[in-house]
Amino acid sequence: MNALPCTIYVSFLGAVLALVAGMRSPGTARWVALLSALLAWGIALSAAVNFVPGPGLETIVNHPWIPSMGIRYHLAVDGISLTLIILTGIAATAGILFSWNIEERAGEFFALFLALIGGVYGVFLSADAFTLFVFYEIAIVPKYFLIAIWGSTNREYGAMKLVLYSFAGSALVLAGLLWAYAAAGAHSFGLHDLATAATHFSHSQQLGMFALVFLGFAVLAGMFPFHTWAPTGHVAAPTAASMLLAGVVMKLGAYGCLRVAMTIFPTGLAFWQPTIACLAIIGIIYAGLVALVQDDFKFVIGYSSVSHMGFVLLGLAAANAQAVSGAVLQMFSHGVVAGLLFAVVGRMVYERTHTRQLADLRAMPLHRLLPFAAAVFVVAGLASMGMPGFSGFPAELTILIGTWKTSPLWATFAAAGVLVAAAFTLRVIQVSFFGSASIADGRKAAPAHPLPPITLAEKAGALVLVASTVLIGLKPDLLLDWINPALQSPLFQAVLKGGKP
Amino acid sequence: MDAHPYAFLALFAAIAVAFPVILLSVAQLWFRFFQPAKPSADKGAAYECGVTPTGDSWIQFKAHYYLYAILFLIFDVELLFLLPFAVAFTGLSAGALATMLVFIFLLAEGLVWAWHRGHLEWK
Amino acid sequence: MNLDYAGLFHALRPETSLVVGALIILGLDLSIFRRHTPVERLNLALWIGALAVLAAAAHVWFAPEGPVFGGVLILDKLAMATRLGVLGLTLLTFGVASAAPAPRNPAEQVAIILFATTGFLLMAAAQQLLLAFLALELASLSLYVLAGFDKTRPESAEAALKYFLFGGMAAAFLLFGFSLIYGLTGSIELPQIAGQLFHVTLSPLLVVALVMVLVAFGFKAAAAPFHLWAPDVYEGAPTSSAALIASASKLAGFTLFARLFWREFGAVAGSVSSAHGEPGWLPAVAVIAAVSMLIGNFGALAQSNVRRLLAYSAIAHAGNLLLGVIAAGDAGPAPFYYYAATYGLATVGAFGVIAVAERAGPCQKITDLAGLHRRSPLLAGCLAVFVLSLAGIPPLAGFFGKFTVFSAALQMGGLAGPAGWLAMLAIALSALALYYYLVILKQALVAKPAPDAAPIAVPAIAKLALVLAAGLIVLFGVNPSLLLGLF
Amino acid sequence: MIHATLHAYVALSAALFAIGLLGVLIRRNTLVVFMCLELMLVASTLGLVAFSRFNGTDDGNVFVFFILTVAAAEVAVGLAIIVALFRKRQTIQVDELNTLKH
Repeated sequence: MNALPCTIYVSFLGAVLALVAGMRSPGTARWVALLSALLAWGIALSAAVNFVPGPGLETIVNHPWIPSMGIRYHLAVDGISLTLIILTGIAATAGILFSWNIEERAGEFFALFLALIGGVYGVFLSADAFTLFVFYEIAIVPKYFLIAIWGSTNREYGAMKLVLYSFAGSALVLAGLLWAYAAAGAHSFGLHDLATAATHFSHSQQLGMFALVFLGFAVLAGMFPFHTWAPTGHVAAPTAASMLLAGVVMKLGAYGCLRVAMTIFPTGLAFWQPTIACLAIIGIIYAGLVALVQDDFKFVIGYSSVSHMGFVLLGLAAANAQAVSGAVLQMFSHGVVAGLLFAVVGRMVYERTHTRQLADLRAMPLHRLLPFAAAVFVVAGLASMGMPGFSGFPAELTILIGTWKTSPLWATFAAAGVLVAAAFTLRVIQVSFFGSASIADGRKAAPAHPLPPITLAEKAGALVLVASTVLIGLKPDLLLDWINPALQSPLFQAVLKGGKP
Repeated sequence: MDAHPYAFLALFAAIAVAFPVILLSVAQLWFRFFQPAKPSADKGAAYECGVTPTGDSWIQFKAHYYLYAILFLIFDVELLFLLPFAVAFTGLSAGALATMLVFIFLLAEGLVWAWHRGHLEWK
Repeated sequence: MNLDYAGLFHALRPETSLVVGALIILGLDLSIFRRHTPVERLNLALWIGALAVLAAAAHVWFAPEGPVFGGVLILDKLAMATRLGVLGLTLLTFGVASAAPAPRNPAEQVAIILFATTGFLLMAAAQQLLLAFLALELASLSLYVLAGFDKTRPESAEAALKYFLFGGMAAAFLLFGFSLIYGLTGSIELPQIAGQLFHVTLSPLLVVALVMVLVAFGFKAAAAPFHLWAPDVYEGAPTSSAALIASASKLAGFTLFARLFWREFGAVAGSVSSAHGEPGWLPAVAVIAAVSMLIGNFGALAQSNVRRLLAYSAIAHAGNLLLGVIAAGDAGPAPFYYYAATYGLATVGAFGVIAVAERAGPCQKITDLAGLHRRSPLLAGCLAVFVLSLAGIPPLAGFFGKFTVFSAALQMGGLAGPAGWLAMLAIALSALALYYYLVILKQALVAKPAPDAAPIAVPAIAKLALVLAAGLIVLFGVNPSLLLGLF
Repeated sequence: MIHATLHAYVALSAALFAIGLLGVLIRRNTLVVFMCLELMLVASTLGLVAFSRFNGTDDGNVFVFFILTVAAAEVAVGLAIIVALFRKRQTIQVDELNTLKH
């Protein structure tokens, strides 16, 4: 168990090494990055193997950091964070495999990539609000450079917008946390201590603090109407970065909402619950409809991940054991699936055809040119539609059932959202891969030269992701057996009780 | 009655004022009636011992002297501290003496520095 | 009071070593080295100056605590910490100066930097109006000269004149305030004044005095609305001078500010912790802080010149520092000291990068930094550290500085009073500030270099100074207790 | 001899200060601005002397000594800067100093 913090240190160390190696050759940097990502993932898996699910956080490291302010370097793990740590390992490894073709400033690319990953591991492991916040912000800044330097369309705008949104969100979080810390007598930033102190806060204080912290994290989770950074950012980002964005970084937001906002201020949750659920549902349906009419392949995926994150937020808002566990499952599922979708669009298709316009793509029979890509994309599409047998199915089903328990109305709307998701996914599959060349009305016809074949690295990355989505789709209990006990901890019990409307 | 002992001062003052006033007014009258003004270029020219002047008489003088002004100022102000020091000299402790010596040393050092930098030579 | 000259000399050893160092520099430069090239003379002067600063630091470290010379000076923890910080920043400024092209008379530059530092050291410990005024003037006069030191550029002289006029006005305000305070209390020793003011109420004359002193410090700290000189001076002055003005003088100035107002006017502080605070100087400072944050941040958004951008960000940071001074009443000086010291580190570093970049061409516009990552990866990396620290990104020191100041302000009564609202405003504006900091980094790290841009060679000393500054920022950010432990 | 009250002295010094400040703000010739700065210093000097007299303590008088010195040093530095600027720009009008954009 005690090895888990090494995921953080390995990633940061790998970042430094990759930077140094990049000065010699891109190849070395790649291998360094891949090895450190694999090592971190391996550490996480080995920790998962002998992980004993139980209620409450299991402290790993806990020693004073800034004694004069009662700040401790406190790392702990429970089923929920372990789930997301595994997800991070998967996404990081796949992301590096899919950015194998990066030649320009490769060392810096992988250094920033691994720094981001290290920050993410840190957030999922922190049990102290200050520690969590520090890692959270460490994960923000690399995104700007990843997108602005290696991104594609309109990258500087997308990067700036994304980072400013995230930083504004984290400013809200900071404001809320500092307010709570001061109101609690400025003794400790430990999540547990804050939660205990928060029980003495006045009702209005709880509402205000919850609003600040939850909104701050929800911005990063892509909650409507603060989601607009997500599509532009995803589109602008290089493949690996958008895989991380959709796969892991948006989860940071959702995780923060759950781990910090909801557990510390359950009363606030009880008050804001309907608002959040309403926004979540709007997000699901609105983003789905927008995705239905996009012409840019990547925008479709971008909006789809906003829509899927809406399910996560809805599950959190429903705030009963089943919905929340479903939300966590959905975080995992969407992380894998979105990564897969972005990998196909950004790396397999765009890097070869150099277009993302659906109109152009429909003109070229991609299912014949890139059969592997087509197969993978179909799998990913089915998974994200929530087809049984893939991870999306148990996740969204659990969320819907759980939400029904809280409010049948919400569940109904969300179900409508599932249909929309199915619609735009099928459309994009059909148009992009199975459009026949006959409709080539003067558009960019099928490329004369055969497209370069799918590389080994891409195949490996795709297989990792497909395997995990299928595995969880067939056996969701693997994760649920970790998640559900974690929800028995006093903190979450408070949430689930306070969450009852 | 005997005059105030200082009355003659007032008398002198009155004469001292009156004398130039009278002369100037007489000159004014003379100028008014017998010598109307006939200005000309030669008359208006600056007097250069008979030589015809060249260039503008409003030339700029070099500002080098301002260094002297500054140095003088500094050493002038030094007096401000030296005087009380000299007055209270007999009653001063060794520490006060040392402090004062440091002060004088710093000033002297400044002078030496300016001297070596050649700020005292008129260029 | 019995005048203990031995104790005085003993306590003034740091200042003495600085002055002696300066004299040695001047003497050697006039006698032995007058035939050498300016670069050699500059390096020699810098080395001697560095030795003097190190000697001073050693003296500061081993100095005994307590009042000196009948309470004219007070050597407490704040004084010691500030003195160490100032000396460190001066060392880094030497590094910046070594990177900049050597001026016509380098020895004088280093000597004047040392004199300014002497002034800072005295400011850090002054506990008497007269000494405070003299220290402030020693520092300010030296800084005026430094601002105008580059005789080849008219901008430099112009910056010096503007700085001088504003600074002179500030000095006059300060003096008038002091004279009124002396008239009101009959003493110029801070403790006695505090004792006197403890009985009096807020009389009109006292209000005038407070306003005068406040205005003066507003000028010195470049807090809005008294900030007008800052952008011009940062733009026009030689880089090393700008670095010193932006870092060490800020630190010493804010220490003096806090000491003066809390030790002297503590009784008439008023309160900003509740919605209907009592009148006093705290509300006034709060207003100045808010205005500075707003003007600084929004002004910085409009800048295309990197130095002016740094100047406006300095105004914004001055606002945060004033917030720290406000909070110092309850939380002690540690938060704003940490903020000022780490801010100084980052600023000196940023100016150091600019100074090195200027060796390969002008570095005024932000676009002059374009493609820095190609021209010198080291510079680009260091600049990223400094700028991100200014922006307040963990794990860099700037983040924890903001964090501790804001939390200290929020502990003055939560959101019940102006202090809390001010902290919230500052947090919101720091999110805005990230934009213009990223604009700099976008040029340095993302943009392609101009076709004619040559690679930049970083001199060894400058490299050392920059890496040292960056390392310290990371170190203090990861382990803030290193600085907080000084208190 | 005349016995002026403390208020008279304070009023006078305040007036001098105000005049100096006004001059600094409205005059355009650097040298005049400069003199007005000195006037502001002198104003506070007068205040200090008066207070010292009426408080019966000597601190004010001592303060004045140092103020005079500082003023002299300020003159030195200020003149040097003005001369240096004049050599570059051939003007000492404040509103012509616009190399640095605002």
